[in-house]
Amino acid sequence: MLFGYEWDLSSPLAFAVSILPILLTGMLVTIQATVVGFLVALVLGLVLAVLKAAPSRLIAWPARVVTEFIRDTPLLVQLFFLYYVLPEYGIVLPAFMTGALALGIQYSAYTSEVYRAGLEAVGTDQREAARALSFSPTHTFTHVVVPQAIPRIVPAMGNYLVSIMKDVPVLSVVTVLEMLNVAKIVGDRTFDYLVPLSMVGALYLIMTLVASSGVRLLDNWLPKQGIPLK
Amino acid sequence: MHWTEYFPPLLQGAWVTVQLTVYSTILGAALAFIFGIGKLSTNWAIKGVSVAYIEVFRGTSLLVQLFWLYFALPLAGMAMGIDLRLPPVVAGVLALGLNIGAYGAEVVRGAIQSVHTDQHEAARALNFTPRQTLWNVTIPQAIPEMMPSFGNLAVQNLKDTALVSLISLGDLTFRAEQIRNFTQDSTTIYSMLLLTYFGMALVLTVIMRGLESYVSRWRTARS
Amino acid sequence: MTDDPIIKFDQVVKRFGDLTVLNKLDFEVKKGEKVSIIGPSGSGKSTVLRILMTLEGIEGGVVTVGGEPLWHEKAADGSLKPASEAHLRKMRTQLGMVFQQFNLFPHMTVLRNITEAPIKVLGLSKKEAKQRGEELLELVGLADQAHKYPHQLSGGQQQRVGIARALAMRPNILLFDEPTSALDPELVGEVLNVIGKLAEEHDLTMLLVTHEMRFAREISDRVCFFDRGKIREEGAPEELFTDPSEERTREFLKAVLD
Amino acid sequence: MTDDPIIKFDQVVKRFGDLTVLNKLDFEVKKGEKVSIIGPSGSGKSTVLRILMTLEGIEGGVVTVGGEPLWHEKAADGSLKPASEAHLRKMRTQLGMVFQQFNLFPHMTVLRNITEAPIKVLGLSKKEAKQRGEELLELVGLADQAHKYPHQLSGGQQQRVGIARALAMRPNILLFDEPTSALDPELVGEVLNVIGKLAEEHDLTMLLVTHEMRFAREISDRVCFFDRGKIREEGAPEELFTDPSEERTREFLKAVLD
Amino acid sequence: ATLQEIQDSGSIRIAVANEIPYGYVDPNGEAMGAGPDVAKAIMEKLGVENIEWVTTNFSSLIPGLQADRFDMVAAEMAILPDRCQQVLFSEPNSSYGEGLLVAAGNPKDIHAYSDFAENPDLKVAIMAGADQLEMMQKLGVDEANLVTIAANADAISTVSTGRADAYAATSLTASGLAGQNDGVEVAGEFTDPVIDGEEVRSWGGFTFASGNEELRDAVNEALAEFKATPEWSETLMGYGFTQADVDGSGHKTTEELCAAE
Ligand SMILES: Nc1ncnc2c1ncn2[C@@H]1O[C@H](COP(=O)(O)OP(=O)(O)OP(=O)(O)O)[C@@H](O)[C@H]1O
Ligand SMILES: Nc1ncnc2c1ncn2[C@@H]1O[C@H](COP(=O)(O)OP(=O)(O)OP(=O)(O)O)[C@@H](O)[C@H]1O
Ligand SMILES: [Mg+2]
Ligand SMILES: [Mg+2]
Repeated sequence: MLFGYEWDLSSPLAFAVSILPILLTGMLVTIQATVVGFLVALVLGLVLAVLKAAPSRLIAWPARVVTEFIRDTPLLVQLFFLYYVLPEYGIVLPAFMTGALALGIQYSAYTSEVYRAGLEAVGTDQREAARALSFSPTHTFTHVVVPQAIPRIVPAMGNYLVSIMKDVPVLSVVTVLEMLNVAKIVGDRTFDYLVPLSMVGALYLIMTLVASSGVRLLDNWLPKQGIPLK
Repeated sequence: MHWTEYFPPLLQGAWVTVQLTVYSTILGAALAFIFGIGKLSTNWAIKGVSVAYIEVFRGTSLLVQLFWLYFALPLAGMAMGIDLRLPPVVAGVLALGLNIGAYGAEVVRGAIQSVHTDQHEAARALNFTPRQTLWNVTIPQAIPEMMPSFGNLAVQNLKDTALVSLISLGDLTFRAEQIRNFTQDSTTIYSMLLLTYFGMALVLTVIMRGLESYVSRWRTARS
Repeated sequence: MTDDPIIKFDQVVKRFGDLTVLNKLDFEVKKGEKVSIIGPSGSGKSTVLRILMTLEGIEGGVVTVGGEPLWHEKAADGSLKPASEAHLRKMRTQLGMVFQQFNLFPHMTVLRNITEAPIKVLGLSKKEAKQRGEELLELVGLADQAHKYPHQLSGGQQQRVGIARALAMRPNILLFDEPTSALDPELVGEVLNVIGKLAEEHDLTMLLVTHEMRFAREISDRVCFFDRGKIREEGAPEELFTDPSEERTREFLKAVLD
Repeated sequence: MTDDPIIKFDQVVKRFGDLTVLNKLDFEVKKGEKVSIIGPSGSGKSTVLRILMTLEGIEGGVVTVGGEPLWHEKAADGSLKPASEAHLRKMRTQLGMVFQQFNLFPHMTVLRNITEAPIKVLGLSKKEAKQRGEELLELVGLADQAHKYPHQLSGGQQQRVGIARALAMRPNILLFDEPTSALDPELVGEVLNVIGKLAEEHDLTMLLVTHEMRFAREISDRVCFFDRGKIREEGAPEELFTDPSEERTREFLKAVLD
Repeated sequence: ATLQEIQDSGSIRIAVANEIPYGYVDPNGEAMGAGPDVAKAIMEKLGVENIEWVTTNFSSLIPGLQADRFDMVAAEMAILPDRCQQVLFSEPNSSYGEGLLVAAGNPKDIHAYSDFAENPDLKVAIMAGADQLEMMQKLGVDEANLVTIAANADAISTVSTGRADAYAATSLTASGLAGQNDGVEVAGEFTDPVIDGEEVRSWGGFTFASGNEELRDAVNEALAEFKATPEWSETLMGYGFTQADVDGSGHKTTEELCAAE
């Protein structure tokens, strides 16, 4: 029994059906972790992107090193670091939050590049036109640069959302009860890993398919009249 | 345990990580070519298998794949009466290679498609067979195109090897965990771990860059 | 046209790294005057316009627009110090610019391209701005294209929107940087027509960098031949085109008129 | 030059979707003949060469090369059925093509560009192929460039490699699709020289699409004027260039010779 | 591998789960603990010279045996009816009682497993695959209050940071962990859990893949010999087992333990 659901080991099919609600409970956690992790990555990535673009080398250079460092070290190790080291300095986050934070940090290295590329793709000619019309720098940024950067940024961000989802199982090592962890526990208790793990694989295929289609829909829906992409 | 005593076990683990990375990257590259080319095949069966492989391994989580190979596959084998009990090293290399291969296949496909039709027409005019065209004309030109993405995938693969510690393979992360079990000295051990991975990634990046300039030397040759 | 110089370059120096593009340039434009700038590629023609539009700073000398220094401000003791962003903002409102590549905002409709700045910068009400925008579209012959996006228009139409957009800010001075050289030959005429109409009917001061010699001749009060960051020769179009006094000018004209 | 038609188009139809590019084209080339094809853009000139080189299929009619159908094979009962890839491979050995954009293999040295196909397709030994390749490079005046990569050469040199590469396969028929139109004007001469030399010294059948009227006149035995997928007029170069009988030909020649 | 194969090659693969003091491998790769030390003595008797030690997660021990990743487990795994259906057990080597690891000072005042059933605000950590899970379930602890960790060593961090209020493990494990870190201690005045009217005591033995009866029988024989020597009790007590634990080891047979319930 797990989360109040009994399993039925009489046949593989009965077993699969009986543990589906258990796995769905885990899937809910997977989705929550994906969403929170993604939001953290969006915010942190923007911060890194802004720092990397800072005119002062004293700011830009360390930001670049930090990004590279994050990008070149495994999520699992970063997660261990946050989970076991932060508490030594008095910062104790619940496992779920630690996991989402680790995902967000790891992916901020990637999203910061997406921001940079998106913003750089809006050419100087657009900034000059705005300057010739006396737009304030803020107005230029919010009304000229950002609207043109968004259609370039959204698809790339969408891909990372899907990647984050696929990395959530790593959080199982710090006791987060996401889908894989739940399946593993079911396996530990029934000694049948084949059914639960195969189901996780199939459910993942469905989730990524749905998420990718969602991203594509969003991308198609976004207005991008004449904005040169790529 | 003094922190300098962490080095010998960590180095042993790092060596395992290096081997895992090398083997699975090579396996991944081979799979990337097979299925990247397969996806472009006009034979629907080959194309179908390639698409299925790419979609399944890109659509599911690496850790799920790893656990499936390690925990579930032996049971599936048992049910079929085949011995599919893979040793951890094999399961690890296989999972990493299959995963990175699926991503690589898309890179290979994209690079092959980026070779201009002009080149195919020239090859046809010289009466190359489709296979000769692929191996003598298309692929040599596509390889430099692939290298930057392959470089990123190799680093990705290096990072992903950390996951094999979860199936008890004595890689770098596993060794670090072992030491932490003894000493509970999380700050030191994880800092060393992060730095080691960072260093390995930098070395790998340099190697991949070197490889890139080697395979694209015909592009950069100067008169 | 009066005799006050509305634009004045006084010993202006402009460098890009080691390259000195303008070397102590002196240059004046009177109020209401229409001046064409011609000259070989790289001679600094665009640079002059870009300095006026405050897209490029200067390294030496003084530029005045409407009697006030553009890139400098008068300090309390009467000396000149480099201009603040606020000063540049104020000065910029007197100028409008039409770009070679149009530089329209691709994510805004034609009408919004024209009304955005009047609303946000001049503080016009939406209604006012819209009305004015429509008048301007009428002027450039695009009244029926107001709700399209730039990429739905031909190059010539886009450039006419660019002109309307610059005019919407009611500048005293309008700068054109090769407004037709990115256009297919058959579309050049419609843009030149609009510029010609403006030159005739309005009291605007106009500064036009162009390779369209025939057109420059028609509309200009004065033509300046630039070469290596200096004005080599200037004068009424009839003189300069038919009987240039400098050898360099003659060569250039021969090359482009062939 | 004999009287056997080595190339024959018999009522050939070629469509791209709705667009009929060749509409029942009849066209013959005799063995050893040098034929130039001229005509306006889009008239189907390249399409004729591409069909011969088996880069494009046909929708109707029959093309024969050396008396054998190109895009068809004789079935057991004597009727024609669409050609198999093996048949096309066999037929292709008779033809060589020089492309407008050269289409050299950028990852191979000049010499390997020339020897690769003889080794892989004809089965020549490396030594033989290399010797032959060097002779051909001599012929096109590039003996000293054998070990460079294509991007290290000028356009004119690249195109001469293209010619050598096509010759290395010892074709009976050589097709040229605007071999000089991607070249800077000053490099056209060196390529035309090589083609001219080939035309004079070899018994090759040559089919040349070109905009170089003077050259076409010099080297061709016959010039065909294409318009909308048909041969509007053909004849000896002297006649066709000096006294075209068709109005359309006259217009075209006037436009290109101006 | 079969007994024959093992004796022919002189080499056996034995797994431990990195649990001090039952079975663990120090960073130099040297296996230690009650299980490994006894296993070494047994293998010597069986004439097997070379032992290849494998470290794995506790929850991977049984799957690992089934997948033939090792021949034997020397982790003092508790002999339970459920497990007997999956694998073979030797006769008990040791017996041990339960314990609780809590944060220093025991701020939540926890003294028994049943506390978690009575107070739903308390969270208790257990190791994946360990038998404490079954005890908690029988005591009626809510699933939501169980925190499943992957390894014993994670317990220190889990408990000292308050991610769980206690770690339920055997008394030996708990005291071993408590000795490693000042942030945690063994819960005092611990009341042994009573399940189905019986005080919980576990009996640990060596484990083999089902079908490998020969190896088990050979190990049983050697184990019985070894247990008759004073060396055996010294080995166990060297790792912190009490005289009661040592004596208790002989109170049940594997047959009884497997048939329980
Ligand atoms: N941002 C820049 N950085 C460096 N050099 C520049 C820059 N902008 C212009 N230059 C150089 O300054 C010189 C003058 O440029 P400018 O654009 O004013 O020439 P131009 O007369 O407008 O030429 P064209 O007819 O080609 O537009 C050129 O040599 C150009 O390369
Ligand atoms: N692959 C294709 N798909 C669709 N239409 C094509 C294709 N190739 C050629 N066409 C069309 O067929 C017509 C004839 O093309 P072709 O290239 O033979 O003309 P051409 O006489 O060689 O012209 P040019 O002088 O411009 O090279 C043109 O209208 C062209 O647009
Ligand atoms: Mg310019
Ligand atoms: Mg053509």
